[in-house]
Amino acid sequence: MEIIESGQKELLQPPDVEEFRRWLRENKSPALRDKVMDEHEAVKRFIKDGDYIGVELYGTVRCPMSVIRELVRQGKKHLRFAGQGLLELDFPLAAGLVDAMDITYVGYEVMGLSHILRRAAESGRIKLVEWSNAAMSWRFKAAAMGVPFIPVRSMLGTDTLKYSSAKVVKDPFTGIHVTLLPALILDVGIIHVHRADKYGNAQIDGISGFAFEMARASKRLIISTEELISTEEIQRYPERTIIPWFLVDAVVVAPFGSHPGEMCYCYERDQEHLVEFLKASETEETTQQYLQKYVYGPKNHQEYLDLIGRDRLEALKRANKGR
Amino acid sequence: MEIIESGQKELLQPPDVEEFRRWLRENKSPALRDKVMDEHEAVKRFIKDGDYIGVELYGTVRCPMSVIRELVRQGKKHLRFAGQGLLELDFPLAAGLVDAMDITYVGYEVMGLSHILRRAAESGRIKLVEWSNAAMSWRFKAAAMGVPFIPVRSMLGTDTLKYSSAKVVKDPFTGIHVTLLPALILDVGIIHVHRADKYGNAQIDGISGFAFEMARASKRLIISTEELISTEEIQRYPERTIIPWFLVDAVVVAPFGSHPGEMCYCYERDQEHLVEFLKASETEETTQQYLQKYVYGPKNHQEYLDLIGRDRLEALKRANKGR
Amino acid sequence: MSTDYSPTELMICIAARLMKEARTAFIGTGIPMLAAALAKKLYNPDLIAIFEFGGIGASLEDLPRAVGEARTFYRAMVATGICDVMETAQRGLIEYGFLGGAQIDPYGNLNTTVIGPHDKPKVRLPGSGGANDVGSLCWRTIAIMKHEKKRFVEKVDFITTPGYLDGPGARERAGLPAETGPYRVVTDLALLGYDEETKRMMLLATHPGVTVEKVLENTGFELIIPKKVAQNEPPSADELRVLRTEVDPGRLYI
Amino acid sequence: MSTDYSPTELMICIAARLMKEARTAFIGTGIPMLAAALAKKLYNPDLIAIFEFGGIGASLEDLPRAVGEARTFYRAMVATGICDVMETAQRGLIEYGFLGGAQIDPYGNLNTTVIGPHDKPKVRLPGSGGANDVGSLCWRTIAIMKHEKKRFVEKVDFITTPGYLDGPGARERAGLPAETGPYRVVTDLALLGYDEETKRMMLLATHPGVTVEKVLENTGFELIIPKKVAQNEPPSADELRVLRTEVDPGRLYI
Repeated sequence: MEIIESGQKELLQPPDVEEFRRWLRENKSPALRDKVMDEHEAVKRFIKDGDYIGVELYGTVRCPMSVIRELVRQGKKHLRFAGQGLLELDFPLAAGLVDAMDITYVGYEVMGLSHILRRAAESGRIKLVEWSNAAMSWRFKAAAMGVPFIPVRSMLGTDTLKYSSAKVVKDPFTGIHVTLLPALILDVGIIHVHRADKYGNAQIDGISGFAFEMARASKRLIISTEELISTEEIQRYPERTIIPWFLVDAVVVAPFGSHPGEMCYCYERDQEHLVEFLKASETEETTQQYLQKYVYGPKNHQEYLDLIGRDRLEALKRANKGR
Repeated sequence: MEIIESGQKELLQPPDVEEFRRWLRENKSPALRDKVMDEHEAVKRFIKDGDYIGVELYGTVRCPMSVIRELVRQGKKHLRFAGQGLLELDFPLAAGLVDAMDITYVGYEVMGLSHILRRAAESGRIKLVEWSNAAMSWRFKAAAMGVPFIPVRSMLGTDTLKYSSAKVVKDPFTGIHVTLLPALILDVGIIHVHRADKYGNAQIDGISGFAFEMARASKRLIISTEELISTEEIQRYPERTIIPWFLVDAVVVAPFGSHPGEMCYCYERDQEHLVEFLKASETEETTQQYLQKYVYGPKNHQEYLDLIGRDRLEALKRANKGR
Repeated sequence: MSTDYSPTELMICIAARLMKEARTAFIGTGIPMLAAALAKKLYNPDLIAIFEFGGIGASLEDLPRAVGEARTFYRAMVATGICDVMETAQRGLIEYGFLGGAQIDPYGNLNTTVIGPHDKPKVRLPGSGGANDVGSLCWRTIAIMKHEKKRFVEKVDFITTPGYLDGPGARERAGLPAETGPYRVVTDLALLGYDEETKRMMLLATHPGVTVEKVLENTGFELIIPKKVAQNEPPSADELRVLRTEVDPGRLYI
Repeated sequence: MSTDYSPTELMICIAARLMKEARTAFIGTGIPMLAAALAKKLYNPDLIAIFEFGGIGASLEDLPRAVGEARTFYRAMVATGICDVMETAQRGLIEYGFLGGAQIDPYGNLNTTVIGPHDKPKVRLPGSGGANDVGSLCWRTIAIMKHEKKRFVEKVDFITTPGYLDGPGARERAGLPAETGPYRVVTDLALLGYDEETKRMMLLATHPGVTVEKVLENTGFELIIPKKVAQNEPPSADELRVLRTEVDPGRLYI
């Protein structure tokens, strides 16, 4: 298999599956420990300056916002991110905490571009390596499989490939060209779920995005959950456990944890708040004011929810139509 | 990526993902058609002489036996099989319908070897290509992904690899050697599930073996199901649909379809019948007598169940402890 | 027929008509969503809408606000994940894909990454998202674009998503699945396609009141003009009624 | 201590004692299942039993009859599929794996495929099953074997599952994960391990009443005999009681 083409950008995180194996062996324990802790402790213990972080979400859906706000509050520095997201990337970018991203999409769909990404990228402040959405999920899948790469038929022939760190080879079985995507092993993964038990066994309702793959691609894994349930309930429907306890380091109970995003079958997104944020994000100054008010101001998730207001949150819940 | 080693056995089924794409485009329809039919019609319409067939199961669990008995009854010839199984492979082997297998395991765990496989292999009547269990599932996974191969870290250094059609290459990212498994695209997949609607949307309780991957690796797909449920029920829990309708060609309603195997949360395996079969399988003559009595004799699944007897089946149900 | 409609409404109707025979379509937020919902209601109830993060076969009775939210799988038969959906496309089971972009070139290559050089861009756009995958893996892609000279350019600043790359055979040579590629472009001025031989963009039909000259004036590259250019029908009364009262009664998008 | 026990019961107890510190173990049908259940009850309640077709963390309060049946995930926290389980092993999260075989060689390579040539075998065995994967991907493997000269051979007819292949460094050179490989062999005569330097099999301890000579007589290759060979304790009264009354009260396996 000769190499036909190599993306010219550096690998932000090496796909070293041997090191991943050793790390997991030395640091992960399958013991049934109670891992429930608040977001302050979770971020303090499991996120370090310089970490490469992944956040699982799609659009404004199932975003682990309570953990992200705490990450910004604690000012973890020189972070690198798997770049697929909205506020959960814009907040750390705006706070100046991000050095580089493997980017696929940072923006607001029909609501427009990310002003914060624009300022960061156009000033040359951050390093960006390009990928597609599927490519990023497939890179997690490769890491989850424990192999250094995965072959796909995307990105071929484009600048997306040229500005990535993928490689193109000739398949030795059929002779077609395929893209080899390097595994993406995260220092920390952050995922918000519908429910979990105290050990970290987690269930997700509706679509599951790339939660399955990302959980398995993470060295350290922080789960935030709308609801804490009993282990008996987990054991009754073991086929619903999408993230098993032995992958999880922290379980943060965070009702309305996705706010201002939504949670399917639970509550709608807070469109008004999103518009307020997007407006604020237009200038550096108003962005910092927003962060001051909603991120640095409240000292934890409960204070944030108090600031948003119970009535408003209940209204978002009522607006949802359930199954 | 230079090729370090190539398994010396031929590919029984080429991993031609381009042909797979074209075939699916021309032959598969996502239209919502009622696909409920009996096993006679399903086998007649969707299995042809010479086909490469996969059967999803593990041990005596969730085996699509009603479809397999019909396949033997109709005497489809020159078949090739993905070889992981017990009775569902032994029946066609004993009936002389199988030319070749990609084999990983044909046997009865603690109950012993397959006498039927022994006679077929030791006489040189069938061609066998070697793989591991995970390798076979990963080959389905590659086909399900629509890529010609998948890299893994199994089979390296062994005769299992030497007598397979896998290849070993040097990973261009880390330099380690990895096995490339060719995608395994099935002409026909056969899967037994707990419940499905008339379009073929299927749910499985408990562990799911390699159903997800095999369903997606199949050109034609026959589902047999313990129970037919409404599409409304499917729509209520769309995250439980492990096999979506657009992959499915036939839905065969087959209560106790796994007999003499078991169905988790439903009924236990029929140990007595298994022992009867294993005893019979010891000689060619008694094997044919068994087939005569239990396969060729009853003209359909209902007659087979009548032969086994309602009381016995109900006892297997009562023996199961549910969730 | 009605003359009281917006350019967006017209684009939705044109896109919906392209879905008359479609079996499966990859749907993004905005116009594609409305076009799919309209097509399902008027022309093609069997159309299967697929959303990249896992929703397959949603009713689209309520318009989703985003590609991952609950309405993308409300009353759907499958709620899965992005890998499964993208692999379904990679296996060739998704027929149509919708795309947008800041720039498009004569071969249908699209840019949603940067205006200017990659490392010091004039405008940093969101990036590929699922666009590159949709453009690589679906059989036919339909681009929805504002028709402006600065958007229809001879060479895009960055090929985010593959069209026909640099011409006939280029996709296959690059390793992309055979027989795939750009199919139509729906703009606020016209419906465009691609010349079979050269794989370059070709005018198919202009919108009501739009001349070929106007299309040419707003296109920054040499556009193939066939001998016979059709006229698109304006939205019918039926289309507008269903669009306004059933597809988007809350006027979320129109 | 008890003298009234079967060779199988002794093997189960020896294997269970090896699980005292184990966190995760890949379990096959038969002796490994009983050993894991016994270890969980007596020594190591936190031991996580993993079954290849998807059961993770079963209680093992009811003995499974097969690797895929409901008792492999009865009261488990996870019921997934074979790919997920094998990938968990590939990522290095499964510590111990149990293996059996018709033949084993001094490097712990195992044969469960054929006796005789592959294409015209004297005996066709079941094939690899999950054995090759377990032997490739787990950190440490424990083989459970009947101790016979025809089974302990200098060269197996077919390497189904990798041990140390042909010696030190061979696994790594082949591409297998670093620091993995055979750890112990439990037979009806003895407990064996591997010499760290040569990676060849080494006697560690003989069973009650078994001499070193008897082990050598039943081994078809040159076995390393260290200066000090320990004696295995027979099953304790506690072990036998729990094994017989709690682990396998129905005497399915013992």
